[in-house]
Amino acid sequence: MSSQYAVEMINIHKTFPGGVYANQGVTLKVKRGEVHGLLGENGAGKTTLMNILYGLLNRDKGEIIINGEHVEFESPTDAISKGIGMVHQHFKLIPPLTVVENVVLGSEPIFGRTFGRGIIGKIMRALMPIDIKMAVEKIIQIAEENGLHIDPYAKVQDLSVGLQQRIEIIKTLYRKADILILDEPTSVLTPQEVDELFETLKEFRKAGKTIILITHKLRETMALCDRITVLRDGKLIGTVERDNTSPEDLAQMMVGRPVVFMVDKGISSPGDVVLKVQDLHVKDYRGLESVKGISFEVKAGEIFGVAGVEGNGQTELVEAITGLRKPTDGVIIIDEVDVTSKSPRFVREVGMSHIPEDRQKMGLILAFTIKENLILGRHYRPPFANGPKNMLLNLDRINEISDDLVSKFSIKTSSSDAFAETLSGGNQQKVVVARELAVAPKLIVAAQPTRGLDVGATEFIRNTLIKMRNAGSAILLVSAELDEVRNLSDRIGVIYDGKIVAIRGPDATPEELGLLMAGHVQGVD
Amino acid sequence: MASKGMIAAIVIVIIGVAGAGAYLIMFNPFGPQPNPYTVAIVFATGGLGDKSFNDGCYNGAVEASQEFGIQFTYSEPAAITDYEGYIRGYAEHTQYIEPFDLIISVGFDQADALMEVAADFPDQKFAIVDMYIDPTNYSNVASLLFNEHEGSALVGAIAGLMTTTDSIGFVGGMDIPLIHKFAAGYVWGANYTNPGINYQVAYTGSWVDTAAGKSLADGMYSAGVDIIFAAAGRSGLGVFDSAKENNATSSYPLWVIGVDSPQMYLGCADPDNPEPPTVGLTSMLKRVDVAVHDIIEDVVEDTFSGGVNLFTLANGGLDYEINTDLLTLPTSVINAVEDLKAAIIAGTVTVPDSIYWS
Amino acid sequence: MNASELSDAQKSGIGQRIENWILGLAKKVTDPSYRKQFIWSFASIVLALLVSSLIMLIAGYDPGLAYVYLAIGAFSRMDLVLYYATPLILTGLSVALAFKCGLFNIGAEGQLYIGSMAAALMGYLIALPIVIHPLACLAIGAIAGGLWGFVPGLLKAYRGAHEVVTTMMLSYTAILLTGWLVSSNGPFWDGSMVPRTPPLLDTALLPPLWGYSLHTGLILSIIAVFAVDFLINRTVLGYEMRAVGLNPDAAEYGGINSKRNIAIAMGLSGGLSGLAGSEEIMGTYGKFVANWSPGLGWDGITVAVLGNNSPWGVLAAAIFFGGLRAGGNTMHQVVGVPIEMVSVIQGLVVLFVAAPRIINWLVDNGNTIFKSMKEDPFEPSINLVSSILGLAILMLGLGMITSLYSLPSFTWINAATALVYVLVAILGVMIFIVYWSKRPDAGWFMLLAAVLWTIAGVLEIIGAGMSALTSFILAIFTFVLWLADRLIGRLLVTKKEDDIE
Amino acid sequence: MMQGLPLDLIGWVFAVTLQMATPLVLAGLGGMYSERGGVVNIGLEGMMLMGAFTAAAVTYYTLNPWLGILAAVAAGGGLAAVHAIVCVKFKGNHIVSGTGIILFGAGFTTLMLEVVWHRKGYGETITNTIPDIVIEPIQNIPLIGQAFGVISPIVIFMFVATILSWYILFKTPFGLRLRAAGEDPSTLDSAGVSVEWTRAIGVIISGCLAGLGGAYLSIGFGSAFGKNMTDGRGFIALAAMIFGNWSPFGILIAGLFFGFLDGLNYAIQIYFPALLPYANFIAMLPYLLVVVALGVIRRSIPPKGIAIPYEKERKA
Repeated sequence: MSSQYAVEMINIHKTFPGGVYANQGVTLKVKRGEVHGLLGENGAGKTTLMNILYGLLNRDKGEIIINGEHVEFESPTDAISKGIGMVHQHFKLIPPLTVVENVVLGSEPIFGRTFGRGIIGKIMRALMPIDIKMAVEKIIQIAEENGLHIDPYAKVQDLSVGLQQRIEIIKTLYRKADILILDEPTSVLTPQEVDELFETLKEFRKAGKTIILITHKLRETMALCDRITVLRDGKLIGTVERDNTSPEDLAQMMVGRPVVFMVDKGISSPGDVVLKVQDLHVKDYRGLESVKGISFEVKAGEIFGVAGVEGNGQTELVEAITGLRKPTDGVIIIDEVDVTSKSPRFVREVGMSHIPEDRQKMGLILAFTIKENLILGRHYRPPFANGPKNMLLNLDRINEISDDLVSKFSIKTSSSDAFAETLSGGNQQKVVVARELAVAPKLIVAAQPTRGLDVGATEFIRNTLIKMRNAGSAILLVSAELDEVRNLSDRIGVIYDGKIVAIRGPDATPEELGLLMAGHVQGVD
Repeated sequence: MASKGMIAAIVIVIIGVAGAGAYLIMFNPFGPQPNPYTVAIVFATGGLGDKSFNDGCYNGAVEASQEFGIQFTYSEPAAITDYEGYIRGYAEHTQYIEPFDLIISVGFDQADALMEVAADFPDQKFAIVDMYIDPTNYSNVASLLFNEHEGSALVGAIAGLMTTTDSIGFVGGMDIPLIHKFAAGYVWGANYTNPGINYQVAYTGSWVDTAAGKSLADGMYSAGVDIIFAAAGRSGLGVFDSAKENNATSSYPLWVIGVDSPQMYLGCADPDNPEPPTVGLTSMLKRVDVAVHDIIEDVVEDTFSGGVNLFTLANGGLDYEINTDLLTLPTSVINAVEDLKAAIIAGTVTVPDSIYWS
Repeated sequence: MNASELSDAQKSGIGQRIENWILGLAKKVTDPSYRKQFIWSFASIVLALLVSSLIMLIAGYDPGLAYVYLAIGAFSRMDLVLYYATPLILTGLSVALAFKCGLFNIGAEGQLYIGSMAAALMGYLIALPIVIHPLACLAIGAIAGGLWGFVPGLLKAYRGAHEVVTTMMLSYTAILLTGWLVSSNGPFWDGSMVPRTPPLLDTALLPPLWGYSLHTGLILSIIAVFAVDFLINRTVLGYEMRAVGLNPDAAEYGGINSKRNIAIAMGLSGGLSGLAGSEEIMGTYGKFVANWSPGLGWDGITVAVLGNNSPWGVLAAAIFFGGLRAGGNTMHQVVGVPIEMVSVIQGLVVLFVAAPRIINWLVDNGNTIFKSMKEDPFEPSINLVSSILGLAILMLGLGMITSLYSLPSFTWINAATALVYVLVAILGVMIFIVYWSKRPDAGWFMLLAAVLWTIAGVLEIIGAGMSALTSFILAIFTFVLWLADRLIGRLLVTKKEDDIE
Repeated sequence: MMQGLPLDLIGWVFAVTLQMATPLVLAGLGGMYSERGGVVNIGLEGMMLMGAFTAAAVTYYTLNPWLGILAAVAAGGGLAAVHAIVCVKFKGNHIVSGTGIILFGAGFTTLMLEVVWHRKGYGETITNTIPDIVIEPIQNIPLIGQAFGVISPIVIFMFVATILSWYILFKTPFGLRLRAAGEDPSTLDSAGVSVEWTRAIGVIISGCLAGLGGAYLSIGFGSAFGKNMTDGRGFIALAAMIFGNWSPFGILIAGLFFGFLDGLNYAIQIYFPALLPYANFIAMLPYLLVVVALGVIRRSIPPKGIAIPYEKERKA
């Protein structure tokens, strides 16, 4: 143990196929037993750097030293054997499997002993029965020691997001990790759950574990971290002691310029009711009721924000309003037209536009060109279609309009004939936004509109939304980013367990909203 | 990337062209050459290996080639659409200086293709096995036809006499009229020597599925049948397998009757070194080999004429197999069958050629 | 094309439109990605032919002669090539269209049978005037095939029944059903020895086009290529189908009824197969014969995947297959190579097409080897020579096995020798891979090969004793290469140490 | 003309069911290993042919059917390894590769058939086929005596393989990893297990089992290799796998069901001659039944990550 550092990553370079620089000469040194914050905007290369450390990605250049020892990680197995564990932002869990199965995957305990080394031993190990009982005992023991209670036999798909994160942490502990990497662990948690998590992490620190926390949230960094490394655009900006810095300094390091936290959106002037939702009940894909009687209204010219921890029914609510999922009960009225249980096309015809939460899964067809993506949803009617019964595509008009949109929304691409998958995340989202907002919709349903975008794109999209509001559109904004909801919305509805538990004005404090999001409903209604 | 691919492509082209060029200079395969072959055969789809029909033609050609010192070539089309291409290819004698003396089409389904080509090459001699082509329009085509039902009647008669359970079976390849001819003669023959005999008829639905043939035969044997006539191409080989296996546990002997070629040896434990005992009782011999041999002989001796060459019991084109090395049938049975044969040849009895029961 | 040209095009009518279309096509052809696709396809064919020649060597045929006649057969009989391609274009389009909508229509064969049966019935039962009659037959065939595809489409869309199972089962159903309909017990039998319908009326036949077998169906097939291209790229329906195929969630989100599109796509796909069947019956057979199709529907899958599911790719692939068939017939007839060789070549082409990265891998590694040869000629040369030796070992190993075929009887020595040959052949491949990709741990493979060749040589002396000399020479050669490799390694290590000091 | 006891009839139908189901179940189980791991394997037909041919050839040369079986397993696995290299290593399109495997398998075996036996279309009869096991006590039990009294070891292995597959898939580390590779390869990757190897091994096992299924046709149940002797069974096996919902016992049941339909078809032909004119028509009905059943009963849910090549170096 020659070095005081648990992790040293020196001069790491990484370029993705296609020439995207993710890391350029990044150096990260993490002391043993500290909580080290890795701070940066989305797309700054934090996750890539950690994936390299975890052996998921190969680096192009640079050295990695773990506990003073030079290492070459071929795969996560090597990293795990050196005591590194990682909790990914998108959980690496397999929904149809049980908690135990997910935890032991890759390092399964087996009955009996195996003989033979090398390949024979490997084969033997792979074919002995898994000792599920032992694994369960161990999981329960880990859970009790760390206060992470969980039912080992439950299927992951039946568990809440918070519990799923718990499984991820148990997974790393199960593998006896003493260097823990957590990638954006708080984005799916309520403020209270965040506090619990931080308590757990502090316990870990006391127990001598090293923790690397990837985040773009200054508050968390300041609350928990001992030292902080800031990345921007794949480059190292600097490493600072928490006690020698301030949120403002960190923000400037992160973004490269002073950040205005509030958007100046002006005063709203609400008009007629555009969206009316009454006593809505929706079941999720498993058949469990996840929207349990929601009622609210959105007026023209206002932004109604839905705040809440993910998995409390927002997805199903949005799907029901946009026609993607049939509600079991309740009424949805858009612009005085009953759209309950109608097809997405019908709802769109009424004047709804939808920015979906997952642009790659829903908003875009990645193997389509930008042009083709820009007409999705309105491809079947003029001006995009012509000929008898509008059966043909009007390619000339499509070219014109899409070129126009590309320049208007400053989508960075070589041509509108390029495939959507060649675009960066921000430009992909711009394509979605351009398409959805180009037609002056009466109602805009925007779900997580800025997720995973860099600062520029985020600002652009937020400003566009406000512009639309001022132009008289009604906007339903669903976001997991509390700050975003607070900054943009004229009214905020807090959703918890499938119900709107409270509606507040934009001046509500984060603390109050946080409590509401956690289901602590005091003096409401 | 594209340029890299380009370079690779160019290199590959150069290597390919150089190789081909070197090869051409060394061997000079182009240009018409003398035709070493006298006869060309276009086999039926399914090709060689059925151990009966196509193989019989092949054997006939081999015999003729040895006897008359000629050579023959052949092709095995994969589909009906290929027939015309092959026949025409031989008729045009591509790459050869001299034409073929005779082109033989094997199988009923080649008729259409053969007629097309025969009309275009009136000087080329053709023969077709198993199909009638009108000689008034196509005087250059000889049709080699068989009265399969007559031969089937003989083996049916043997089956009728040899059965111990009074129950016989027939396994056909496909439920088609040609196979009905076999079935009809067989059942008629069995009824002739053993009136009121029980019979079962089934089809594998495939010419190549030995497993289906075997399963079907298993079923018949377990239902009390003790003699099965298998006219199912390669599927029929499964019947032999079944008989061999079931014979080991059966209280009475089980038999198979082969088809087209002598197949009794297939009933031996090791068909490549046939030794008794065998489960092959006899075989219905459709002497396509004789037919092919004779037509080649006609060509060699310049006595070829178009029109129908009908092969019957009378002229030895059909028969039943006797292989005393493997199995000796009782004299009474042989006598009865010979009597029937004489009667059919004399025309005193007529064998039906399509299903007459049910 | 600049803006003013574009507006001109809009002003003046159809002529300009066609010109625009041609310009667009030219742009597509010169597009680098298309060019890359072309190079990949070409390289796949060349590689497949190389591997095939290896297999021909094992089987004891002369690959050179075979390829010469393959080429002669294909190029001298273009009519035959197109004749074989005619139905394949349609079945290929059928499978490709379903693929475009994310569906795997494995039952094109059945749709083909049903379509051809319907067309045949229309052709001989109903008398219609010339021109109208063939059109009516084609229409009814397409509709029948379309229905046969539409049903699995409906089941997939509304019941979630996997289309691979349903189309395949319906395919067997169709073959057996049509077989029964024309059997001697069925209603449409012509009374002959063959299970078939009476011949079609002359008015219903497709007139011949060129050569003796090519018929007007070819024109129809090519029209179908244009039509499918138009459908996929220029119509709302095509747009929706592609959207459903590429991302059903996004399609749903965009207001596209994916169920409807799935059903329609399967119906259209079935219709194209039905058309293929009708065309064959009306142009070639003149009557419906039970089991007439030589697997046109199955080949349609191969054609579609080889053509990358694009209509023009399907056209090219179908013609390529037609060429292989026609050339293969000549090859079989003249050289005596069994017609199955064509199937082997097709299989290998498709395998190489499946993974363009194989070609990338070969090219990239070759490039690095040649490039580094400039800097330091010794080590890359060893790699190059070793790679080539690996291939030689592979070929010799496989070739040696053939020498055992002719041996009269089985002995354990010979079996062991055969096993060693197989192992050595596998090792040859591995040596090639290892050296071609310049893996650092390559040396031991060479040593192992040397040992195996020695064992093979000894076994040959004990056993048949025919080709022992070759084995020993190869053993020595591989051993020397191993030594050279080790030596370089040693040299490099010492050199590095020198540098450090 | 009804002959034999109905019991015998049913017993024989059971026997046929087993015989016809064995290659289907073995190949279907094979397909399951591949698809559970996320690799579509429509090349089963080619691998079965390869197995059938190799088994016959090796048995022919060595006179030892067990060596033949081993070789068949190796050959099927070898062809599957090609599929694995194309699909897993080089991220090729699974269906394209599978199509190539089928074409190659069919062509290559027919070609080599001629080389080995110097004949066309059909090889020499193999005299040393896998001997059936005779179990005296079972033989006399009605109904099942015919099916299980004299039974091929491969048929027994079919049942063993089903149970073993269930055990491997759901009880062992390898099975867990394989399922993970099929559902969500990135999770498996981050758990430190090589997705490529896991998938490749799944594909190779699939080829081994398909090869064994083919060997049953040529030296287990039958006694020679003929060209295209699998006669489309690889595709039916694929259907059985989907019909059985990618689970071992489901595949066993589906395979037995398909085998039973064959048996029923033969039984009707033999025992109900009055229906003989409708033989083809009746043979068609089972296939139609499967379509109806699929339409009515349940939807097929394949593993989520199927047919998607796993690219490690993708920007998260």
